[in-house]
Amino acid sequence: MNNPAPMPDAATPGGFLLVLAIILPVIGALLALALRGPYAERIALVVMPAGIAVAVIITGEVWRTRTVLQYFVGGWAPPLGIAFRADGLSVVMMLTSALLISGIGLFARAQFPSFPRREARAPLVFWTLLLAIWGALNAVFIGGDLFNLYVALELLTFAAVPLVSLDGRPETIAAALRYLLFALLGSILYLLGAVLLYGAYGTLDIIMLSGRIRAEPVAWAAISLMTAGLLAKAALYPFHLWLPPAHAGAPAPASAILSGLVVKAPFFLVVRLWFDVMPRMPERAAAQVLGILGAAAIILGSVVALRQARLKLLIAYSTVAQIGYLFLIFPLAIRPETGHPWSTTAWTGGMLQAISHAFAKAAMFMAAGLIAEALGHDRVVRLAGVGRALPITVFAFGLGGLSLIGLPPSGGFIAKAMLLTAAVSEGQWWWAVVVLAGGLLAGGYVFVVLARALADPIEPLRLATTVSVSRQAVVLTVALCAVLLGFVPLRPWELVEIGRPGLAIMGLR
Amino acid sequence: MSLALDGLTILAVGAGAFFFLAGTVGLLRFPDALSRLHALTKADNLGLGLIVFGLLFQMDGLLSALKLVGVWLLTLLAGATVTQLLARTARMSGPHE
Amino acid sequence: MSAATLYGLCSAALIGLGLFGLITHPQALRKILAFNLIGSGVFLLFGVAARRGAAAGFGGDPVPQALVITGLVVAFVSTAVAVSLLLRLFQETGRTTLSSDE
Amino acid sequence: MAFDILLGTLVLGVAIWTVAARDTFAAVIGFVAFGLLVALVWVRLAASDVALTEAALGSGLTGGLLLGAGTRLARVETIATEKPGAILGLSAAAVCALISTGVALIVFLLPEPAPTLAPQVAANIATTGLENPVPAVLMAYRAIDTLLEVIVLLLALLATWSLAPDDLWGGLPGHHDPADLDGVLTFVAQLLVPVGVLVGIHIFWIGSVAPGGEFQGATILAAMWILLSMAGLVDMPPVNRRWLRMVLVAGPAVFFAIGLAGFAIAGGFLAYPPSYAKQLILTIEIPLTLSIAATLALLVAGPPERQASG
Repeated sequence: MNNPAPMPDAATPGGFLLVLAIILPVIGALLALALRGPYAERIALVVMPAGIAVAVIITGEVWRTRTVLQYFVGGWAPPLGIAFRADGLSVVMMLTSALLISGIGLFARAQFPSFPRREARAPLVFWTLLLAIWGALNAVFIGGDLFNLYVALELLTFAAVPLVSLDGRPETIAAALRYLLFALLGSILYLLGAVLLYGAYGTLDIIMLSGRIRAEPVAWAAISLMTAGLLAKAALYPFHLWLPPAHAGAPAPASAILSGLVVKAPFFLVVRLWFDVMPRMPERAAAQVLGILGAAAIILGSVVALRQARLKLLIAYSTVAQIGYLFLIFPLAIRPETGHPWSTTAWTGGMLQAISHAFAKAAMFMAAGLIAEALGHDRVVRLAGVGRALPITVFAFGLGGLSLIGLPPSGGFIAKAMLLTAAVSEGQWWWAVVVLAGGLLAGGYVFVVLARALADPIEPLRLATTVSVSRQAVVLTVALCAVLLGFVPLRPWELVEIGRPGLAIMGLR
Repeated sequence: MSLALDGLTILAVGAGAFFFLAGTVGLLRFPDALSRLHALTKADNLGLGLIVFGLLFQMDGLLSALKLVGVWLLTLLAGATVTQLLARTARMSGPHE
Repeated sequence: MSAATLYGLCSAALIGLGLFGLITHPQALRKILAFNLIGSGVFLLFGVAARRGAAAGFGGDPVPQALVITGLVVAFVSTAVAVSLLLRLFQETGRTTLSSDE
Repeated sequence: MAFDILLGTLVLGVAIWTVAARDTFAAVIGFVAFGLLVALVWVRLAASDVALTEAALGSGLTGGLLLGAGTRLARVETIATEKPGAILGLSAAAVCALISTGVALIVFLLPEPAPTLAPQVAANIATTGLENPVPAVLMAYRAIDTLLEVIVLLLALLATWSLAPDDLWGGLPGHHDPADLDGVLTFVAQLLVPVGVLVGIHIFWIGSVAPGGEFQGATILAAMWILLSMAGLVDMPPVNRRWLRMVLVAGPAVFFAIGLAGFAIAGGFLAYPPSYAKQLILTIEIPLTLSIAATLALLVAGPPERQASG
């Protein structure tokens, strides 16, 4: 087990698809900016099916060949050039992004309509940035070069920040500025780590680094700085303060993207760093630290969510908590080859948590957006009667809630069950306690909302506007995706292990 | 020959540096904005001119020498403009300093 | 000690200094300035890595030098967006800090 | 070496001033001086390309931007001096000192001889047709970085524009004072801009053989545009003009087009056939320089603040 992942040393057939995955949305964004006016939305609607097709084909290719898909941009092999690589993890995230962005796009059509002759600010910005975020996410998921990943992260930042202040209220501008400052600090710390690695090992390519890196101070410093920077971007406790105002202040479709997908990108890179850049280095103690921060996020985020008066803030704090679960995979899945047989279970559980939370949270934010539109406010105490007025929406919200709590049938249930299994069988029972407590608290805040929504109103509910059934149907479909993930078999999932044979070999199977 | 040129360079650059020093002291010691600007620009324009003049003897071609003179002229222009703008602002905001 | 190492120490100090400013200054504009100091420190480290890697007739390794140019552009862009947000916030509310939370 | 010690001390001193100054405006001025000194450091580190970028962009354009913001905020900023608590200050100082010390130690621990890609750059530079290695990295080996970075620029511009109120969308950025034809600023703009444009084009053009390139040239061009607009000689265009959007996306569009053509003519995305790589790179760089210059200038100008007349 010297080589963590057998890597093709040349571009693989089909590697060009990886280029398409990035440039298709980016070219779409450019066109939207250039053609002006009503074209932005139409371009997005064309890119969506194409982008899904590319993601599906890449997934099929990776699944069929059971290897990592690789491409050298411009034909220049690392360390001089830049490689794109798609492993099992990448394709799962790409597929999730493609489906979710398309769903959110369909939902947003009513909110950001284009006008035939005139260019309006919010629609142009929203549709352009939706496409840009998609390109940036794909660049993060398949980037093989630490500096190229830095550029991808910045692309993501500048596509995400304007969405927060899209409706221009002063408090959202403050939230956007705070988000930007955190994100910039995160990027610069990440870059600092990257330059230390280059200075010590002479390459920024992830696979080459994994072969050269040794357990020595420079590597430790670099990885710690990069991890800290990424945690600031992922809003892991104690760097979570920027997230709730930003995610709650954005328009609902934007919140759905930010909470569902954008915060997963830095998490994804932490996984890359810890499992791919330094596959043999991580110490149990360091992984425990990440786990502890995750546990703190779960408990604190959930408790604060329980006390929120506004629905969107409640959902945003719940994101803080749900991000915490993702970081439990570090203590549970690190260093599979040193006697960690259950690591593959934790690994699959963590990845399932990432994608099922993406769908569930996006559905809940969109549902909250519809409720706020219909009622003209999103005060939790005044939700009574909305269950009768918008049954589909409230049902979708509840389905999303199942996943957050971890009740069957939902992707969240499978994810949390696997994390529990891994924790108990590893003898690290304390994580199991946290997972269970987090589930109970999530049950609390979801129940508070549902109980209010399903209660009979004291006076007849008057809706500010009517909400079309088709938008509600989109929300329900997204929520059903989270539920459907609950029907994947409760065992390690081969797809997310492609490119990472250590897991499969050393795991239970 | 080259020794004489080097000597000229040292002399001119040294004199230029002295003017810079004098200008900086003026900037720090003079009481109000206008006289500070006065000290600074007079000294710096002359100082930079002397330094450029001194360095001209070290250039190996006409083009490089011209570039050096170009730098001097542009700095003069920029300095004069900025000083003018600063002085105008200082006068408008009154002698509160 | 070589010049490169000297400037490496300088970068280290700049990073700490900028970080300090970023954390402690309540005014957003001062935070933006401090962020630029951190950026300069990090970029100088690239320069140090480049200078140490001087070879093949180049005065420095061109790869990190090129990365710095990209980085400088990104840093400028970040500053520009942050400043626009700040000015807009100021226009709307008269606030120039982020410290007093809503 | 003595000079390096002096320069390093000066850089640190100005940086401390920038952080410690009570007055925000003074801090901004300190930062501009800091940028110029850092440009000198880049020369000492044998990175003239970076020195040019730092002087033009890192100090010049960033400084201008911050000075503008400082002026607008100046009145309030000096009043708003809520001091951070002593505990926060001390613990922040401790953490920052720790990080500085750590990075400083790492600098000493870096391996000797240092790893470098310089020989690989040199071995492959012939196939790019360029002589200056830095643009070879930016436009050939790591062209995708540059391409994505230009997209970052455009997104940032869109981010800035997105802050406009809805009814001002399609309006003009920033303030505009009509030109005072006898004013000194008008005079200097008329005199300097032709020279500056020439210098900008020169810096861009020699990039392939000597220090310079599209980013440095574009920054100078952008500065000239800003100068003209400050002098009131030209106004910024309304943000929804078709020609403006075309200028903005022309650079990345050509970049993408030639990159995609690489699939057909050189066997891959952003690959150039060695026999005419230089021509292709130049074809990308010319519109790219214009797009970058326009984006930078508009970023400084800020979001639309005035209704377009007529």
